[in-house]
Amino acid sequence: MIVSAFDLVLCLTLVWLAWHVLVSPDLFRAVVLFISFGLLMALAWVRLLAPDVALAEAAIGSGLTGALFLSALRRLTPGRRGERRVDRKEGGDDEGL
Amino acid sequence: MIRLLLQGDCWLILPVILPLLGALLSFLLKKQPRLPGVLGALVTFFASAALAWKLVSHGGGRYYLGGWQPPLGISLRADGPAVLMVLMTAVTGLAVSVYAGGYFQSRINKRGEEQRHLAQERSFWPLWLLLWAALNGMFLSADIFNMYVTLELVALSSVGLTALSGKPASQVAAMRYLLVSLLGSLSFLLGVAFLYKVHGSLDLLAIGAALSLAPAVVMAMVLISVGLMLKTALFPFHFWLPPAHANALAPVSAILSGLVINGAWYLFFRFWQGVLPLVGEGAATLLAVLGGVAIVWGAYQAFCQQRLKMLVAYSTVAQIGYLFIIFPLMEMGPEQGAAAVFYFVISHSCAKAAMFLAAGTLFLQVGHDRISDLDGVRQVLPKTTFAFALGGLSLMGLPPTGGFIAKYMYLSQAVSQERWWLVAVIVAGSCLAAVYICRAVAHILSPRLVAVAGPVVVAASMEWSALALALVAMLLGFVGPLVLHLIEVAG
Amino acid sequence: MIFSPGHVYGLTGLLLFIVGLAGLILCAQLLRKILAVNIMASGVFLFLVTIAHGNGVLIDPVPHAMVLTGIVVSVSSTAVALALAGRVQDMAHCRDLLKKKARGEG
Amino acid sequence: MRACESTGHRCGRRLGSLLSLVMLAMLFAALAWGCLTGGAPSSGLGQSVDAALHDSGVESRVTAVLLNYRAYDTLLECFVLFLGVVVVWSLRPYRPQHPDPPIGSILASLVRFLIPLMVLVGGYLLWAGSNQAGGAFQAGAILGGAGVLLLLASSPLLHVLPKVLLPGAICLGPLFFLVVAVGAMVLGGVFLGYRRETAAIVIVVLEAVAAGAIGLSLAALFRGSRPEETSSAQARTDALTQEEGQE
Repeated sequence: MIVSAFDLVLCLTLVWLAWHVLVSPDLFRAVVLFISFGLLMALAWVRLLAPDVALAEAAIGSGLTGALFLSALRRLTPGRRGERRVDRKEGGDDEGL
Repeated sequence: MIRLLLQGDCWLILPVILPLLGALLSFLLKKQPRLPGVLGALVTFFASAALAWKLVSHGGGRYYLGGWQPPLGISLRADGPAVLMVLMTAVTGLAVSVYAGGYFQSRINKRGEEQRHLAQERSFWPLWLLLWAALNGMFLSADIFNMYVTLELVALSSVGLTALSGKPASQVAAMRYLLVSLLGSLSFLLGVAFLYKVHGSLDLLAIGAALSLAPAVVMAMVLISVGLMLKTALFPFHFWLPPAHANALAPVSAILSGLVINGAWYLFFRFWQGVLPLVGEGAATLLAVLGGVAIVWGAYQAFCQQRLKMLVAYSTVAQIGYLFIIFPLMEMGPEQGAAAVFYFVISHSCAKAAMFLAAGTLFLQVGHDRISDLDGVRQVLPKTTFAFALGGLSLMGLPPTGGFIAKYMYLSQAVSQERWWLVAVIVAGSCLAAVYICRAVAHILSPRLVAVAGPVVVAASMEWSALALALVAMLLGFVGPLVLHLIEVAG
Repeated sequence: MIFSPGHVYGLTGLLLFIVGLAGLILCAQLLRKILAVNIMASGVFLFLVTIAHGNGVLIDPVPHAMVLTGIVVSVSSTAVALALAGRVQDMAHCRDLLKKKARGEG
Repeated sequence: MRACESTGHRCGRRLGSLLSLVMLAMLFAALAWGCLTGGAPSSGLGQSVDAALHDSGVESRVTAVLLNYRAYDTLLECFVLFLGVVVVWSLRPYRPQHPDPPIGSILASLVRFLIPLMVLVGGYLLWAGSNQAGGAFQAGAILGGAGVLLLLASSPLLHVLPKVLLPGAICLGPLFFLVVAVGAMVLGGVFLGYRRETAAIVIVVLEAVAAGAIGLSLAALFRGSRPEETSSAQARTDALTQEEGQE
């Protein structure tokens, strides 16, 4: 089996999406990009002949994790539903590593 | 059934499934979680003791889960070090469980917020028993992917336990702990993937037998080592430990410092045991240097702390160093090195858990843990202060404690191999430990009577369990041959 | 050496691991750190599945099972992380309110 | 002065991130070196899985690995999900959560249509798992998705279900798995060792229960806090106030 252009494009898109999940200023957009990242990941697994994993990824990795992130986003941003949170004064969050 | 229990190998699996069962029951009986919790702890203790007895009388063995031989199936392995860790977890865990019963009862009795303390206890028992099961599973496992699953179980339950106190500082610490743990687990898993790619097996013994220094194996070892060092909190990665351990509830602090740290280190040791003859001097020396820096830096930080629990937490950072300076010594004498380090691990586990339990009792009685304001507390809580001081003696490595035996073995190894810088580090670390422990003990035992002399609010079981654990740490100074005999049982 | 799809996807998995690691270290927001951990996990899983793919002749199901287990573990830890992040943020919010109240009264 | 400091700080920070990016690039190079060099990778366990497939009781290779050869991992993984629920329930919210605004009638009827479909798909995946792609995990995920939809639509169906049974239902999956494993040990002598004749039926039942447990746990994880406790969240804000006061 030889590398097809499709595989290359898919891999590049995956990396591009991952990068933009991390750098896009809008958190809501980041989460949406993450969900599409998960769906493309499922496609990659179909290409690698792993349909079981692809199904699980599409349902759990992308669907449920995405739903978790969206609901967390809504909970973390006080205010109206669907309001977008832009990366502004988030200095207080600098608690991680 | 009886025949099965007497003859079969099911002893190996019991320390894992009994706490799991206890966790489910204590989760279900939410009105009375303490009863199944303590009962589960007791049963697990006896199962672990039975496993140790079985090991000594019948020798080690492997247990093939589901009857599938590796590489297809998962196997458990019982040998000296693994069972010793299970036994250590059982002793410390039983004391902590008894303590926790009294601790939550005292808190529920003490203040008006019964609901909050009840809810804390309701979550504590399932989390703690799950953690116990995961630790036992980790010690006994011989399958590297299974180790990853148990690592995740340990990580999630310890994060849940850390966050249980509800104090703002503990929440932030738990978040950081979770992120570090996840990073460590993923690094470990990538290492597992590399090993599987090369060896086509997940059985640690099979991998260890066929190990080479191919590039993929080197990367796997680096990833696994870094992941486990993150979880063990070796020096450059220790930043998450003090806030997480110091701000948790008292029994949780004891569990985290006395048991969880040892779990990640144990896996590290198992992986390095196999590769050590291959990697040569450099890598082992690097580990020892990190360990040495941890000893000195942790002791210095402990000396600077104003709060008792922070002091004990930084002393854990320092003691972790001793777990890593053993690796260069193990090249010349693997058996003696392993004996020394495991002796150190068990005595540290008992002593440190006793100290954290005692510090928690003081906190609950006095309402704070500022060292300078703890003068004269020994009049109120004599048993607890004695337990704290006894644990301190073991950390310093003074005779007749278990810490003394361990450090003596370290030193005799280092001297016979003429590694003078290690001798210097060990001696310096012990002196520094003496300084920071004396600083705390001087206040606790001071004859002045400025501390609160209010009514004793802590349960008797809290005082006695801490004291019992400290006495075990001391007793380890007398039963050396017994423990060494257990360590030497082969798998 | 011939580049097979396995190599391409394997390298992509490793690259995703690194990108996620970079996000975990460099991003400030908690939510984004958790996203970064998920990306790292996806990278590791992709790498595992490429191992199973091997040369594309006989698929090895063991890594597939490992990835399935890993996906469930990672969704569990993501849920815990998000709940904890919510608590941390709520606390910061409450503290701000308290500070404001104290300032208003004092 | 402050401006100067902050510029210096920003420069330092940029330098730091640049440095870490360089380190990460080096790490990637090392990983790629480990991945690409080192000769032929091992052939893995594909052949031994196939050789033992007859004894495992199922036709699907992945299902055989998950629920027979490496069932211990799957057992522990059920406990990971259970543990996730315990931890999430132990983290009670400080602030009352905003109640979901009522959803439109179109969405409500869509949900009413989708739920049976998802349950059906879940059941199909479970059944298909014995010989093709699918199985307990996928079915559980679909069931979990159905639960999430119910929660999102704040469906009246949720109020019908007794909340007292929820902890029991969440325990059921891991407990059943444990009972099966121990039962196999008592009957046959080996933990998780289903005997050849019974393996097929045991695995089917295990899969069904595991799918239900996974679905329920995932929905509970999405729900967040313990159901009966969200109402008293306001009291907890006061508790926080007290805690802050003590420190």
